[in-house]
Amino acid sequence: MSQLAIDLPGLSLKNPIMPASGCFAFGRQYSQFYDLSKLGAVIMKAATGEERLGNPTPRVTETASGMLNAIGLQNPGVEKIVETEVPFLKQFNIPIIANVAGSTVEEYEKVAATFNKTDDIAALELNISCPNVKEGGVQFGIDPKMAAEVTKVVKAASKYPVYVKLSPNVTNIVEMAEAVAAAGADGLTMINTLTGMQLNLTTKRPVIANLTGGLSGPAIKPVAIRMIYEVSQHVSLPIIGMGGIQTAEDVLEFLLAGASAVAVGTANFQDPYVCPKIIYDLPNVLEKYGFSSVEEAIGKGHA
Amino acid sequence: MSQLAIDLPGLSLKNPIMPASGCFAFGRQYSQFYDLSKLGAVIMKAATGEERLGNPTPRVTETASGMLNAIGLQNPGVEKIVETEVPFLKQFNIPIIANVAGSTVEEYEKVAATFNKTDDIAALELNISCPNVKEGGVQFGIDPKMAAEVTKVVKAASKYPVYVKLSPNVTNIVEMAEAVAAAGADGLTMINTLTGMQLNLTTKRPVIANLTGGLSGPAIKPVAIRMIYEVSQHVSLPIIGMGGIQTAEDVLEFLLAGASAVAVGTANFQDPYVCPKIIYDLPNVLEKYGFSSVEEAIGKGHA
Amino acid sequence: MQDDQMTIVSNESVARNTYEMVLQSEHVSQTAIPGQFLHIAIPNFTLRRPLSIATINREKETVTIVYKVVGAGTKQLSTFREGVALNVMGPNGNGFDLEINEKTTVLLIGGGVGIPPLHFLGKQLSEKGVTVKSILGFQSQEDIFYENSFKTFGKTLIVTDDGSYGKKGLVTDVISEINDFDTYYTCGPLPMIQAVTKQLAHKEGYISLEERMGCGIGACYACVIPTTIGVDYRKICEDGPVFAAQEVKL
Amino acid sequence: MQDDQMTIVSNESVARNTYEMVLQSEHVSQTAIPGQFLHIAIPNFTLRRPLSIATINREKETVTIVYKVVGAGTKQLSTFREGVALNVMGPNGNGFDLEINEKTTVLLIGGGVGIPPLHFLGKQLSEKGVTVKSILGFQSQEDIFYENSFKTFGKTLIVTDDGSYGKKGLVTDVISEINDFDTYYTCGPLPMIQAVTKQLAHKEGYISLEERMGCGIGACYACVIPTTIGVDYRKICEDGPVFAAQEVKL
Ligand SMILES: Cc1cc2nc3c(=O)[nH]c(=O)nc-3n(C[C@H](O)[C@H](O)[C@H](O)COP(=O)(O)OP(=O)(O)OC[C@H]3O[C@@H](n4cnc5c(N)ncnc54)[C@H](O)[C@@H]3O)c2cc1C
Ligand SMILES: Cc1cc2nc3c(=O)[nH]c(=O)nc-3n(C[C@H](O)[C@H](O)[C@H](O)COP(=O)(O)OP(=O)(O)OC[C@H]3O[C@@H](n4cnc5c(N)ncnc54)[C@H](O)[C@@H]3O)c2cc1C
Ligand SMILES: Cc1cc2nc3c(=O)[nH]c(=O)nc-3n(C[C@H](O)[C@H](O)[C@H](O)COP(=O)(O)O)c2cc1C
Ligand SMILES: Cc1cc2nc3c(=O)[nH]c(=O)nc-3n(C[C@H](O)[C@H](O)[C@H](O)COP(=O)(O)O)c2cc1C
Ligand code: FES
Ligand code: FES
Repeated sequence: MSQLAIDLPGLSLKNPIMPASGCFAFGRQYSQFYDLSKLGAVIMKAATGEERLGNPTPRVTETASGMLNAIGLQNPGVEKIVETEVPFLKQFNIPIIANVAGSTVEEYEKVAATFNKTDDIAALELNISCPNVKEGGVQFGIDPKMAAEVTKVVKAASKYPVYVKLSPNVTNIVEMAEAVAAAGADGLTMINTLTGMQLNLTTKRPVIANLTGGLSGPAIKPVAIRMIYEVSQHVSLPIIGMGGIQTAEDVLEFLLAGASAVAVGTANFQDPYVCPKIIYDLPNVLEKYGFSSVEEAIGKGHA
Repeated sequence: MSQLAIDLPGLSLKNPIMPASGCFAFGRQYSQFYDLSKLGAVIMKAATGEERLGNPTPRVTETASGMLNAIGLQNPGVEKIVETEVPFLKQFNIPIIANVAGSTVEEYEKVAATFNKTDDIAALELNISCPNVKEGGVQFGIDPKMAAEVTKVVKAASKYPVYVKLSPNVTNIVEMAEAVAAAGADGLTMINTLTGMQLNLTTKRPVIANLTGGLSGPAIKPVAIRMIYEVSQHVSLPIIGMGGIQTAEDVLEFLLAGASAVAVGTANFQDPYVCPKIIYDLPNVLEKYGFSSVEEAIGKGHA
Repeated sequence: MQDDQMTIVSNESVARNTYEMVLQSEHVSQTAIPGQFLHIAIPNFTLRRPLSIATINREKETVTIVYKVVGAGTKQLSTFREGVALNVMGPNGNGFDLEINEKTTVLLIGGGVGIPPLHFLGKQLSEKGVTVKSILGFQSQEDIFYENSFKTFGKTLIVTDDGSYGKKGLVTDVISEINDFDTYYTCGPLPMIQAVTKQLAHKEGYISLEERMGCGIGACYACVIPTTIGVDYRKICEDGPVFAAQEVKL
Repeated sequence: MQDDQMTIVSNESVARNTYEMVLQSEHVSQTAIPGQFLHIAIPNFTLRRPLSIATINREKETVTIVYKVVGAGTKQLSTFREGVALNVMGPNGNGFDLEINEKTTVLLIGGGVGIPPLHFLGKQLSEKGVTVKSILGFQSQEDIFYENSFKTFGKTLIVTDDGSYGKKGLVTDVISEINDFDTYYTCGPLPMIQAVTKQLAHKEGYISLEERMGCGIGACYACVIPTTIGVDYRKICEDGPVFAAQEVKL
């Protein structure tokens, strides 16, 4: 196996770098900047049962070394994604991961089942952790029983491996991971955003129309590293890590913590070329710190 | 009442600015830089039943717009604090808040009772949220029943008003606040640090000897604002807010979110004069945004 | 659209808290159309800042922006001197439709730092031979920039909030003084755009909008605005920032 | 100890990845003693960087530091040019005890960027008439700095890890070449200090230590080290960074 390649359930990755869900839409915009076939994989924007128009604006704001967002799962609906977005991404010949969202167990099930219609995706990312929608969504991400329930249903409905995306807004992340592992998850992705708020001193109201938003970017990296480190000590599922990654050094930190691959979100907004740059730099960084492959570095930060 | 003054249980503050526990020791060092009588109040470093030597080093590291610390409650013990530190701070004629820590309910009780020996402090800050000690400490901060229990015991043992310091590492901060409110807390202080980790790529081990540390600084401000906003909507206790405050504008954001006063931690390390600077700037900032007093701004950010 | 290092040629104050920055860019200077914007990365800030193109110089291969210092990012931007290289994406967005008959008369209505994209538009249209008239609104005399440049395009009325220069009042107060125009283009604070589009509801018009942005290229859904017809939306960064006056819900 | 804006007088490379920075400071230049350090705030970094004082100039009212680029903070520091003002706290820490009889012979043993505080010490002791001998260890020839300066204090041996200059080996390999000294002072990487204090356990010696710091003034308990006797500790920033060789557990 090559230095950067890594095999995970359903995902044969030529490198461990993929854009994070919601930060890359369905790839069209970034394909103006570089050939997406360079990526290890791509995670699509969340899909719901029907089209959603999301939250009112403002939906984003800047914070110290981070940002808040409350997009509210805006997307054209799963049918349209299967019809028009998956075929577009297919041309790049990289594994496509579909991010599955919903307000009810039934909606999650429907979305997962609809993705069975295409053979062109590689896995599902079960988004039980979106903090920015009023009904459902976040509940599934903070209650281990509900998380297990929705995982079970989606596993049963889907022909694809299921990676469950964990919310960091919980007291006990290991308990959440164990619950979805027991319910049949094939892997984990973590972390989603931390719930935060910013107030506008002039208007005296929250900047984000939804009031709260999800905090992402380098500010949350220490929380992501801690949670991945803890979870990987208790659960044997592979982890796709994310939260503040900007450089190949950051990627190595996630690998050492226990991730097997990583996703890059907010950093795409700062530098549209960030993913190919990281892929380019990673071999040197691995070598510099004495690793001959990605595989070799996974979990090596455990004391 | 003057523009900056604010009255809270046990605390008659001439301004709402105080150094946060653990970032100011017992004031001696910062008294080399300015006259501590300028401060609204001072919160002392955590006190435990006996002297503690804390965790091995390294105990701190830098993160994006923040830092991690795992001091481990090093302190000379409550007796010595009452004998030598309280008398030193007394000369500045500002309310002294004692931060009370422990591993068991009995230890918390003992520390609280020992502070009854002096008449020179103004309130207790019950630290149920220190993430950096192995036994106890953090458990009290994440379980509402245990939090209520220790609050009740400390309230019964102490002649002083008790402010309970909440941990942000919980799924439901409102539930925690409600539990300690029901148990008799006189106020809340929030937030303590978010648990995080950083790995050293060269040593391939966590940088912090304790493995995890508490994340503080501007990185966590959006989480602090969100939690204070949420808690102040459900609990009527006064809140002393903290988490990433660096400027008078930040202070106003905390007031709008629902805090009645604030504590400044990490920013002291960047600028030893930060507290007097904020106190100096605050009147102009209040005026700029249309407030005639601190009191008037409290909770005004609620939509 | 590309993302490049662009070197600052100059960065100077042109009005109160308002700066004009000239950047070296072959790509933008050759391809940009009026209404498009640059998406500028400022070191140590998470998000890029969207700033409209105020003019381009094809020969010198430069692009000019005019920005007001309103927060930490624009403040930082104002400190950079000649020779500093910034990471800049552009040209972003759709821009104004320039397929205009040269016999047309257009009215540009700009407020404050909504004026830069109209400056670029006015320049290109007047070069094409289109008759350009302008109404520019500022808070006060000290805030005025590009007055002379607009005057070279054609008749230009200035209004100020405090009456320190030109007429005292809002841009909408003087639209009636310019009765013969076919199409209008407006950019500025949202309340101004709302008032203008309401007052000129019977006219063909185009508006350029602002919204807080993440990616600036259509990938994050941060900057959407609902359409007036149907349950649909537009992304300001990708489908806009220019829209037909009645296309989106203001 | 004060916290002030200090203007950079110069900031130049003196060895591989190693810079000497001279700062204007009346206060530090008049009050600092060898072994003390500056605590330097670097814009956009949370924590200050502790850097030892390498020398002072009372007449010119300057203070000099020598630092190696090892991470993002020191890298940023190396980019600042003459005229830039930094926020600097100092002088911090206790410093070396200078109450030394001038008939004494002292041995300075420094490794890499542990050498700057010994340079300041050697200068003051030699000016006092104390006999100063030095052993300086570097990785390689390219890393050497201040050799000539140390030679003006007295006999100076250089060792390099790779033998590219002076003897090949560690500082401890050549201590035996200097047998007549009363007291030693050492600063450098922890393994070096451990080896030196072990080898010279019978001698009076002083060590200068490093640890990750928060406040740099004794308020946060980040930088403690246990004492050898009793269950006690010292703060490196406030009680140190200089300790008697057997005072703390290395
Ligand atoms: C398409 C477009 C074109 C623009 N053209 C110009 C121009 O030519 N000249 C000019 O002076 N300004 C222009 N603006 C507004 C400009 O982007 C903001 O003034 C600037 O981003 C403020 O940054 P700051 O850090 O100084 O303010 P802060 O308030 O500190 O910024 C905080 C965050 O809010 C965002 N933000 C704040 N105000 C606005 C706003 N009005 N629109 C969008 N995002 C905002 C910032 O980008 C940043 O992410 C334009 C905006 C858009 C969307
Ligand atoms: C009392 C004292 C005196 C010092 N004197 C000198 C000197 O004269 N010349 C010199 O080159 N270096 C000296 N150092 C070491 C210097 O402080 C570090 O090399 C520097 O802080 C690294 O910063 P960075 O951002 O480049 O590295 P990074 O590794 O990116 O720094 C990350 C964090 O770790 C801290 N850190 C990293 N290495 C050290 C270290 N060795 N000691 C303490 N903190 C560290 C940084 O301060 C920062 O908070 C001294 C350290 C101390 C404690
Ligand atoms: C604008 C934006 C939109 C996002 N949308 C989604 C989404 O639709 N589904 C999802 O699972 N995560 C979403 N996320 C979370 C990211 O996928 C990622 O988990 C998080 O941002 C942390 O990574 P980062 O710090 O690299 O951005 C979104 C994040 C951002 C910033
Ligand atoms: C070095 C350090 C030590 C701390 N020690 C304590 C402590 O002893 N007791 C406590 O309740 N909080 C302690 N804290 C938490 C702070 O009081 C504060 O809640 C937190 O740092 C958030 O505020 P900030 O972002 O302004 O630092 C400590 C924080 C730091 C950085
Ligand atoms: S800013 Fe991302 S879609 Fe417009
Ligand atoms: S760095 Fe804070 S006590 Fe030494």
